[in-house]
Amino acid sequence: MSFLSLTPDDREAMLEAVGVGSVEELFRDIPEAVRLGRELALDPSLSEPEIVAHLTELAARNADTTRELSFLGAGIYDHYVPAVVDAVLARGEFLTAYTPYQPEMSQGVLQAIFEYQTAICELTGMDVSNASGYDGTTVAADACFVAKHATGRSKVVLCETLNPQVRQVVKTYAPGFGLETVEVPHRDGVTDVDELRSACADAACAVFQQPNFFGCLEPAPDIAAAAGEAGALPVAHVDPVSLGVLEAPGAYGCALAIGEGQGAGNYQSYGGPHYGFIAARSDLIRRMPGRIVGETTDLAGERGYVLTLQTREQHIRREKATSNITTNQTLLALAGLVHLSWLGPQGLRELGETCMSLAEYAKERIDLPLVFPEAATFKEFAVRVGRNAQEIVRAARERGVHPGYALGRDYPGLDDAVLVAVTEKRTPADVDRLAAVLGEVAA
Amino acid sequence: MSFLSLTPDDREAMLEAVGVGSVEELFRDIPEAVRLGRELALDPSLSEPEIVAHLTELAARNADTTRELSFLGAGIYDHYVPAVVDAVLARGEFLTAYTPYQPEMSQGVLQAIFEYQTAICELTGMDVSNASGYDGTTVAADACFVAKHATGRSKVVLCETLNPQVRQVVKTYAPGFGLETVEVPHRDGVTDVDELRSACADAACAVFQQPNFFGCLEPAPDIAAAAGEAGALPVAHVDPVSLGVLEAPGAYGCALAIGEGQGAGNYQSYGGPHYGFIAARSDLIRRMPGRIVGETTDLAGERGYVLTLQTREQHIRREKATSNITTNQTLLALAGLVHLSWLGPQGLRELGETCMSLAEYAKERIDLPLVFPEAATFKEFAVRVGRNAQEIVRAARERGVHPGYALGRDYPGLDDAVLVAVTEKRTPADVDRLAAVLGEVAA
Amino acid sequence: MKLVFERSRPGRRAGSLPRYDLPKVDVPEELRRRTPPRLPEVSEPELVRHFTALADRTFGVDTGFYPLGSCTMKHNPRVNERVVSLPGFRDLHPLQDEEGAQGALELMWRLQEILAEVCGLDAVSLQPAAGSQGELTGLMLMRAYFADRGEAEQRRVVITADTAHGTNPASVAMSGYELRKVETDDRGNLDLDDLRAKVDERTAGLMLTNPSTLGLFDEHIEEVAAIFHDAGALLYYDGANLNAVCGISRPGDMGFDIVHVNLHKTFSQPHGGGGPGGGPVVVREPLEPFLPVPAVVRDRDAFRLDYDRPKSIGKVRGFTGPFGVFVRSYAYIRSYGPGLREMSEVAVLNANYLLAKLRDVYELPFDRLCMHEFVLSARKLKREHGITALDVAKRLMDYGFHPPTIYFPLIVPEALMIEPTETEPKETLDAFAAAMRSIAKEAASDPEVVKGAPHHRPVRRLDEVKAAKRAVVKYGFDEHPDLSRTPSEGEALEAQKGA
Amino acid sequence: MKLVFERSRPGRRAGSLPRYDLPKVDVPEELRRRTPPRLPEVSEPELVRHFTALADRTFGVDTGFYPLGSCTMKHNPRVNERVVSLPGFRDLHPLQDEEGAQGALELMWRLQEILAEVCGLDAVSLQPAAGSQGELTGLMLMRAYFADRGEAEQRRVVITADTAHGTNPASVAMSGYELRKVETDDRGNLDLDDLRAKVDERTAGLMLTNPSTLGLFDEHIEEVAAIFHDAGALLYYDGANLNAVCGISRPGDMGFDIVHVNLHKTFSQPHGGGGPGGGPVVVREPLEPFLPVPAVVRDRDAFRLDYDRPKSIGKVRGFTGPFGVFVRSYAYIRSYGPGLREMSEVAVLNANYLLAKLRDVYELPFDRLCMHEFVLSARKLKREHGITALDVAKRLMDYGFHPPTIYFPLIVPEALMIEPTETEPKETLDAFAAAMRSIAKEAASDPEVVKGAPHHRPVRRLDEVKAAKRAVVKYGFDEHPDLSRTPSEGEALEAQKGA
Ligand SMILES: Cc1ncc(COP(=O)(O)O)c(C=O)c1O
Ligand SMILES: Cc1ncc(COP(=O)(O)O)c(C=O)c1O
Repeated sequence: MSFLSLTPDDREAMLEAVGVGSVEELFRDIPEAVRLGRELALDPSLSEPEIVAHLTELAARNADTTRELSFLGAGIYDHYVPAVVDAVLARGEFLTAYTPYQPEMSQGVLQAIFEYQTAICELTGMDVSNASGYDGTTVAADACFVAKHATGRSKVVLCETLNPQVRQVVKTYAPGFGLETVEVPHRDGVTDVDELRSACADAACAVFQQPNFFGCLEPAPDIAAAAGEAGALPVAHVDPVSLGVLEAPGAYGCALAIGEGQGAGNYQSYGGPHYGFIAARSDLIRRMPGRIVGETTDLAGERGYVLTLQTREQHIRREKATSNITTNQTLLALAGLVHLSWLGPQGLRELGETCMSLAEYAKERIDLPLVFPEAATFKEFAVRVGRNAQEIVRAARERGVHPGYALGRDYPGLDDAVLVAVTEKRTPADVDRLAAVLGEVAA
Repeated sequence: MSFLSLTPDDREAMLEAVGVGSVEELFRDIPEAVRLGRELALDPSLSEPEIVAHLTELAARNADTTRELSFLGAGIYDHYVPAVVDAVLARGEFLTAYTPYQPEMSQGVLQAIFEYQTAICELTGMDVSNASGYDGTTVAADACFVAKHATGRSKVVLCETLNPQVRQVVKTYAPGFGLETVEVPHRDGVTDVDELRSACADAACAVFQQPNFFGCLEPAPDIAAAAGEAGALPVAHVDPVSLGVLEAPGAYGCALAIGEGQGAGNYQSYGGPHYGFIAARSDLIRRMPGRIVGETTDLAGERGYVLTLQTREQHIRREKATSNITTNQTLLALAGLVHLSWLGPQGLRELGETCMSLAEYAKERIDLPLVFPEAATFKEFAVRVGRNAQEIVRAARERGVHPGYALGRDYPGLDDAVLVAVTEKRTPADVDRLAAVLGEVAA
Repeated sequence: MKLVFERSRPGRRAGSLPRYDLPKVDVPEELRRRTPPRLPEVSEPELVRHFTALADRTFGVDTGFYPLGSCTMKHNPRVNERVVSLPGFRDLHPLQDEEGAQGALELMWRLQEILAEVCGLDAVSLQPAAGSQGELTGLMLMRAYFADRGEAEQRRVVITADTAHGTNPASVAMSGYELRKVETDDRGNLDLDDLRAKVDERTAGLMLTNPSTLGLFDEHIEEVAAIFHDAGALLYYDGANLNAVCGISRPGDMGFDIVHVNLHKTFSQPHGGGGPGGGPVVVREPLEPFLPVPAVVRDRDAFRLDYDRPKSIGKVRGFTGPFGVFVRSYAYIRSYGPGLREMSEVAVLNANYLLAKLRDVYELPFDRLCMHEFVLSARKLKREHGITALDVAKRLMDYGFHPPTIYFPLIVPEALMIEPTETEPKETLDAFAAAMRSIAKEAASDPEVVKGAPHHRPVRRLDEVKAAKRAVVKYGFDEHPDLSRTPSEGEALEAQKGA
Repeated sequence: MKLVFERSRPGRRAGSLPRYDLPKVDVPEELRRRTPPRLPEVSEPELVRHFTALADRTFGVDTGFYPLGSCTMKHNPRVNERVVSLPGFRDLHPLQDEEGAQGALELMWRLQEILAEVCGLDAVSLQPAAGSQGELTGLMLMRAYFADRGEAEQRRVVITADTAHGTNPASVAMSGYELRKVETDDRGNLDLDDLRAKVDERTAGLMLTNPSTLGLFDEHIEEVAAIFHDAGALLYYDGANLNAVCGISRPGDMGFDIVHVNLHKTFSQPHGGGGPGGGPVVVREPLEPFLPVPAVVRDRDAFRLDYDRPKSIGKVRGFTGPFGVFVRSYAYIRSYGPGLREMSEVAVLNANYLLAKLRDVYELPFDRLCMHEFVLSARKLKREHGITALDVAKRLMDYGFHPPTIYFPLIVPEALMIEPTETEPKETLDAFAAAMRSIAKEAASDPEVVKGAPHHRPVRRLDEVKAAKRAVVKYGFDEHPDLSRTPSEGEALEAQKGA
């Protein structure tokens, strides 16, 4: 199968117009020595029905959450994606447009991004959001880069309760960005504010997560205050789905709010593509990475939208840009906007409440000790399963239930801990089944 | 969940504007005695995720052709539906438009229907097609009605090899239409032309199927000639998928060509919605049932499309209309147009060839006697399984293969016969598996 | 824009198919296709662009307000499209064994139960493919019922209202009945005197829409029912306007014996540019034996198809009806639950509000509260400014609205039949009212702009007379005529558009 | 048109969620949200209309020709959207046990094998989220490689071409390297003398696009590679233009050591209005130990994630990368198979044909055959008629085309960078050429119409200067400013648009 549109006659006429005798000749500038000179060693072309059959066969070898009752979370969640999200994303105009460099051709997507920015600012209590970052990890690196330039400092403080992958990505970026990272350990599942305060001396920023990786609620206002007092920018890594019930980072003094958008509007999709969001206080606007859409007017005074503040960006500013990002995650961010508009403020609050209630119910029903019994949680919590958690996971999966993420890989002391996540798609009966299975396998 | 858009404030303001005190009052013209006066006894409202969960649970209790290797056909076929078909049908403009009464609002769907009509005429070799009928059964009744008025005769001849459901529908319609039906038996799986010729004396039309219900190729040109000689209109009920390799009914003298469109662009969908097509020679144009789109020009001389020849139709002609049809199957016919455009003439021919080759391969591989060994077939054929075919089907299904349709329900003499259908989605390996399973269960 | 056939170039193609390594089989010479059909030869990129462009030239409910009276152009929830494409529904063969189709059968059975409750009747067949096929089926049921009682020869007449939709008389004729029409009285109800005069022992039944196509509930429906039942006749309910009365008043309780439901109106099957639809029939118990086969029945916990109905009229369509339509409508009804009542209430509130905003500028032939729709007349505009209902409709396009149904029902001159549905927000109703009022002003101040409308659509007003005279109903390839050379013959027809 | 926030009304909603009968849990007082976020309150009907209207105001490849140079705006096959939404892919959690994700892991492994073959290199990481993240990753790999050899302190410089895309220098800066630029010679190749002068023992490597952003293949690529390799440095290939050379010439064979592939360009992941993308990096064997973790590896018949890579740079993104993008690109490549070569051939043929039709009216700075794209200059139009590349771009909109990339690459004044891609039919190329020629005529005959363009889009030319000065980057609800009161400040910027 191919997607070419030229007929044999077309090709001939076109070669003639170009003035060459063959397609081969079009490549005459390529030195002989670097030509391939053989066919690519790839499997033969498949027809469309064969493509579908082959990919269906591959897909069937994955235990997805429609086939297995799953309590996996740890950053990616099986929240319900409304049908309108799929419908909007299937519109070919959105699907097949490029970044809206030519605003008169792209008012729709520009307005959608402007709306997305507004929604993110509303959720987080911030003044400016970009059009999206790659995911919830890279926006953390971005935020640190912003903080470095804003404060002139190069140390970044990462809470140990921050998603391990987020920390890893920041550390990978750090050398190039000229950053050093330090980590603040947790105490009973939440960040020790005093330790954080002292780590923040000379730091550009402190990045914490709310709810944190263990699902626990951090003393976020205290963390923000402690960082701020030390002159470090407080950066909150937040779950958008929680922001109907949890306070907005902007309301307790954060300079930046970032996060993984997946839970709001994106499928799990084995980890991507999703969108990361990054929003900031207005004083940081000219340090923001990536695309930002702004309002303006046209020749006739009518309202319109354009990419703006482009002097921050690589295509104008090149090596002096605030970031190298160009392709971002617009379509996924659009999904986020549609999902959030579908929920509205009331729906978002209900969603948070339902998750909390279900999690609390699960804590009660599961007859295993909590790892952090003191902490309040949102939709996720860790339990001790008595022995190696990976074995427990395997045993539970044999009974048709995936109980959650085995924390041992990231937290060596927690080899016997499973991080259990619920979403509104899990019913109390599902939780009962989890409890029963855990009762069997962790007994 | 509801899809209402009024806020409580709106409702109040609107009631005031209407001048009533309550919603209740809006219904004051309804006599008290015929009011319901209680809540409807329906299950409580479900939220969107619950709707999906509930319907998913129902769907999971169906053995569809993605889960069971199936050779069911008998009028509905598991042909591949190209992804572009889904993409086009998902466009909200097509999905949510009404019949294009106001052409300036609906040029897109009007042009699509005009293109569909052209495609059907090309396939069948006819001069005029309507915008679609309900399905492959009702178009047969329509065709008989056309024939009655065109010939002034009231007898219709149905071949016994015509799909039993089609015959049943014609017979159900017949009393109201003022028609009597007679059936012509088959001999060795195909229509006996001599018997047909004599049955056609005084008949308005003769309806035959090509390939017929048994999958056999009828001597269609001879049938058409025999009917024509007797003054009866030859009506061919054809499989659109076959018309890349089989001759067009128009080329051998048929007055009308009808058929079930499902195989070209529609999913099986447990029997509907699909589209029926009906096309005719130009002399029958003013007797055609249903919508027809015609070309015209606008005020400025530009080309455009409108519903035309409306004086045939119920909304203008009322009890004198050629049919009572209004809502038809436009969206499904659009799917047909997209599918046929995706195939093109070359693809349609290849599709037919592939089906024929696979069917022939299946005949060879299956070690059971053919019911009609003499007849040439297209994509379907009947085999004798030695005992009650329904039991064989059950036994084969237990081994994961649905071998086809048990013919006994429709043809009492064929209690031990299974009608096996292949499409391009079945591979030679699938056929091997069928042969193996039939070998086991019919041994 | 170009036809897909005009984009065709020899040798291009979009589709690809598996090619198995099997011998080619020849079609017998005399049956073999000689000239290939001239289907379009296009690549997938062009195919997608072509149909995207056609969609862009099509106005749907998704595009904007579509108050086409009698058509119930409500929002079509996207979740219904999601569930209908579950493979368990979409890829299910209709001849699958019942044991392998329990989910599908249960869904149909549940939908039947729901429709019986909503209609206040006893038994359901989901088989008919649309409203008009439901009508025909209903009339066949009538006939079978009377035949069973030995009254088939006697009862030859079916009565309809003069406001009836065109399908009603057409169905009567197609089912072999004689048609008789009853007039409308000055409150918009059936004229009882006229009715009494026309009902007799030859009467098989009545076909009625209630609320009527005027959007008015017949205030004497009990008397009407009594007249027919007293004469031994049956009442048929054209369910096109059921959206007005769900959970409020049930056809069965009004006295109707046979009902068809338009799933594509009341229960939100998308109209698809002209279909598909679904026209289940719902009947009182004595009519049940005559329903089409197979029936979907429940035996304890299992569901099955019952073909053993000796009195059945037979089949009106293949299999058990348009199943995909049932999935959508079932999902829709389950979303509302008993809240269907609120759905109808808001439909009626929206209509009355819009009526209140328009009644001082357009004539209201029957001065009552309306139900889910209402009919205005542009007679005054025509008399005073030469602006017809057609002109108003075309001009509405320039304001971004789909026009209402026009020239229907036939008893209202220059009729504008407006059905907003319950899913519209107040702002849209306000904007539409403003447009209608503005057009009424334009009729006086600038009639030419109204007569020349539309001005902002992809085409100007189209010549329907020319289309009918020339009857170019397919592309002619090299011999395709150039109609721009034919002089204009009359533009748009002032005839029913909509419903 | 209205913002979705401007459609909001208190109390309206679209979404509904299950409500379980469980006790409500309180958020601790000090963490509880005080003011709810002002998300839109809209019904589903409005939501659908709103986003339908936004889509209608967006031009995509599905709408028409989109020759945005360097962006490879090819057709996006619909079958890819079908397979990516299979639940086995779409609903798979990234932390699912490897045993429960074998299909996903196999797909990634196969894609890795394919990319290695297409690039002529040895090892792949699919993790980077886009081209620019691929660049950054590649530079991190360079650094890790040299650090491993003890040369990290010594090799501080990365060289780019003066034609380089802005991401190249930005990536260099973000990875902590010093940037040095090499000039282009008069045939559009790297200037070898300049290059030799700039490469020394401090050089870590080169970043190059080949064919370059001028659409020209560097005729001295072997010498270029030798210069770097002789200096102990590495070569990085910016894969943005890989669409020109698939199956024809492989970066590895050209001498490159690290490559990023833009799956959203060459392999048809739809651009989505700005993303998502995929930027896998492909490297020569000595660089493999440094690739991000986890690696997708095959052990006999099973696939697994390997975290045990002690020399790895770490992670650049969550999990294993944008999996949905891999599904689409994998399907795309399997559609072509070895026919990828034909894909590139036709891309180059289409570009050369279009160039042949335009070269007499627009200036061609480097007179050679082009590869998959070419760059013209509107300098003459500007000089003679005051018509800039920006004006040409805006005027093209009125002809129904998306403009090409303009003002890039920077070394060509008034650059028009045109990439038709292989999926366009000849008719479209002809129509576009006719439009470009017509605009060149208009520049002389009617320059005002060109300067005032676009005339037929939903908005006229937009004031980008005002947007930047006022920086209104979110809706302000009751305090939203009215920018129509601010005087115009400069309209559109003559700066890079596209690529
Ligand atoms: C009042 C009335 N009756 C009957 C019908 C026929 O229904 P259908 O279009 O489903 O055949 C319609 C609508 O078209 C109608 O409005
Ligand atoms: C030459 C070139 N290099 C790099 C990039 C960056 O790629 P991406 O947009 O995937 O980050 C682009 C396109 O944007 C490009 O055209």
